Amino acid sequence: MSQAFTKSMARNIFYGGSMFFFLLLLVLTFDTVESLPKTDNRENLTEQVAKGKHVWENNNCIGCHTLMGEGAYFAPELGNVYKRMGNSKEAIIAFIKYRPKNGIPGRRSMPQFNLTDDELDAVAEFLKYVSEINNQNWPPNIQG
Amino acid sequence: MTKVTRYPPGEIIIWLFIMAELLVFGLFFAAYAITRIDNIELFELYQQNLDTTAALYNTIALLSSSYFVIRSVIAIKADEQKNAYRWMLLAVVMGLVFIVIKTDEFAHHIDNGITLSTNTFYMFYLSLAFFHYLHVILGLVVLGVLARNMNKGMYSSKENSSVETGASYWHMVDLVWLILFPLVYVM
Amino acid sequence: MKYTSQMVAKPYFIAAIALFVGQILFGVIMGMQYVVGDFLFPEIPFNVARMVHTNLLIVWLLFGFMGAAYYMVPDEAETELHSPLLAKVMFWIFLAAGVVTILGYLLVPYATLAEITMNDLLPTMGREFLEQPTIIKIGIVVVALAFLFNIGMTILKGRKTVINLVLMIGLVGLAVFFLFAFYNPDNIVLDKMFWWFVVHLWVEGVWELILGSLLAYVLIKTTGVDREVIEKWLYVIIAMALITGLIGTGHHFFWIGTPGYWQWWGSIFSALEPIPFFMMTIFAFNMVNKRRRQHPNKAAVLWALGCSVMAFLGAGVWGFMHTLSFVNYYTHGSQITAAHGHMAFYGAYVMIVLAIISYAMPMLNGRKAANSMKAQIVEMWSFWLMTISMVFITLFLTAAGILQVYLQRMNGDASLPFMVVQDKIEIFYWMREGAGIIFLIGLIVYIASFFVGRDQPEAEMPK
Amino acid sequence: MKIKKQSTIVETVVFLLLIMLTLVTYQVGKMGLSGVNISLGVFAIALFKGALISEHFMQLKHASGLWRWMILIWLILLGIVIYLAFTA
Repeated sequence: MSQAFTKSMARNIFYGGSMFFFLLLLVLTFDTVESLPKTDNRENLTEQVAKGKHVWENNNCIGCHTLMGEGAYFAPELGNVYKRMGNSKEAIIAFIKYRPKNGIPGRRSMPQFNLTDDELDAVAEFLKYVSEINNQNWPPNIQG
Repeated sequence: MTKVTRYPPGEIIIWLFIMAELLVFGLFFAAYAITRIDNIELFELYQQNLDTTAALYNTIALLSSSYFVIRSVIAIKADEQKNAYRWMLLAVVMGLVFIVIKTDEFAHHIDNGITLSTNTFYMFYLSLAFFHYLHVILGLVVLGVLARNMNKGMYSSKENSSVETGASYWHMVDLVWLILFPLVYVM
Repeated sequence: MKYTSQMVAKPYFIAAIALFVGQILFGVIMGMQYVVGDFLFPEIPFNVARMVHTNLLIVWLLFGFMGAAYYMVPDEAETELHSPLLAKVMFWIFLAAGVVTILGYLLVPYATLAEITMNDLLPTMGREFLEQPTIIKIGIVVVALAFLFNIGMTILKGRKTVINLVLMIGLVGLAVFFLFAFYNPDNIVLDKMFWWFVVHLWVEGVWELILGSLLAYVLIKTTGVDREVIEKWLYVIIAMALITGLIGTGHHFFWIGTPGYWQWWGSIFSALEPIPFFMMTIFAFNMVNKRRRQHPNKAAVLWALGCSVMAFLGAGVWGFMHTLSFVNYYTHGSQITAAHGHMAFYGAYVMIVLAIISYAMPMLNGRKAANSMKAQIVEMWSFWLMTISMVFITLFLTAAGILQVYLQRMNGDASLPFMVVQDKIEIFYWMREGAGIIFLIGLIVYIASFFVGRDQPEAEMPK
Repeated sequence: MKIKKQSTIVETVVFLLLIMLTLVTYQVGKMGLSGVNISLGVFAIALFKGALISEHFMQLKHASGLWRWMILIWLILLGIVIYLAFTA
């Protein structure tokens, strides 16, 4: 059989193939970054939203919740929580603000983070902003 | 009588890759056709914006290129190294013709502000055409290396497995285009 | 063991196993919090436990990779390590950074940790798996660079084998893609998108190169199959891994605000991602069947074979199950994702590190090739305990996930809220916790295997 | 077992046939003919061209068993999918 498949052939396929698909990934990434303004709701990305994202990060919210489906699966999805709470920033703020310090006996409870009023507003503003990102209509329904 | 398995030409691994590639393209074609069911008007409308004549030239370019590759393979098997080299060069030239025409088409789309996100039809058309375009470039690199090696006299009637391997891949690139052309431009 | 500098691998392996224990302990705690919501609240809230669980996993796997590299690279390159001292220094720096980080998570609130590490100067914290303070991230880069330098110099001055080369490409890729961890724009869509350049291009990209390289090394050593054959397989497997995995990144770009075309690109290419794992299974079994000699270290062979199978099941089959965009629309971010994550990490990366530890440890402890039969039998018991309980963890989480998806996502207007659904699927979380405890027992048995039969002679080559 | 040599004449004829069929496809497109039957006809031509490539250019007619059929099967499956999608 003449089909002696050589190691150098295999090596060429590895280098050629990976370069090929890496370039393709770069091209697609470039296109995506170019077209993001259409979907990522950046016209509403205010100072307060940016601040809210830092509050979100500095309290490790992603350690329990998902945001657009990514994160931990211990607590509800928050990408659409603004809509779930009846398009109300106040409802979000009140929920975070009045978490009992020692939890709820036997049940999961969100910790009391002692956020300032400004931080509360910022994180609510951030969640409102996220809920208005066009993410291909995910989640399937309001329950997230 | 013992049954002898006759393998396709070239290295066997390339056929596994060809099948993998065809699987990907096949899935893309199927996705195109299935999405078209719910968007027939959209697809037919934007299809008319495509340059069918350019696609015709491209089909002829790729077909000739494939044909020249075959002539090159036949020549090398007859130990006509010089001829094999010339045919291979011609094949590369025809491949470059394809690249030039296709690049021009893409440039027109970019000028008109058309991207993957313009609409579903363009998403498929650009994805398919660009993915295929990259394959043509890769195939041309392979053919170029083969031509260079032929010029150095590295192949002969006994030693031509690499040539057949590269040729098989190139025919696959051609084959995909033969499906893509009618499906996306004409139908 | 041919080169004395290979000895630096030993502390890396010991640290890896110690941190592995910590990871599992916190896993069991989280499993408990899933069913008894106020367990250890508010001292260790779930998010802290999870951070510790996932960060320990990453850190101990990195310890394992580094130890494996320090053991394997000199052996393959047929030369002493460039600088054993640098390796030892980096070990203590990395360990200290790891321990400080974990203690930071546990002892102060996360927001305070962000404040004292001055996260505001270059905010990188608070993103899944990248929770480490920025200063620690910089430390990781420094350690990685020193490590790459050490390994790279060793490879350069010695014999250049494909296995070493592939490992090096994988490790360089690991370091390069980690740099995306420092990019954290205010735009959440961009943030999420490039976050995957770390996470996806690690576990479904360059880590597979490391996995392939280590697996090939263990197989060469234990089966005696011709190097040419093994290296050829290795090239083809990692080629398929990158060819499918690079564009496969798209399966994370379905629902995060990125354009719709990713649903096609992502679905098609990630649907092919099981191929390299399938090839790896075929490869491992083929090589063991074609073995030219019987290696006395049966446990190492078992880990290697188990790794190839479990990686295929966890990464390949469980990944494929929910990778197509129309399925993922319903399963995204559910317990099905968790099920896949558990089995894939265990099968692909935990088991390969344990395989290389199993292969190398006897030599590092002064044996010729293998532990005593008694120790090996205990180790193989731990293999089955951990592997089978991981299968059950995965199955229970999958069951929970299917119910969750059905009740919460697919019931139209009658779909139930998240917490209501969580209560309804509690039974599966209890069973998962049970399986998790058996996993912990398996891990204890594993550690015990290092201490039993030390005074007994080495296992013999079977006739 | 000696495999018959690739013949220059046969390959040239196949090549010219492929060009002709391509021109036909193009002409159909230019004439603005539409309708499901036209589309399916055009695609049938494309599949036939694919088969020519597989059998002649790729030399699979000399291969045995599944090796010979791998691309033909791909073409047939594709044909079925396209047929179903265009007549749906």
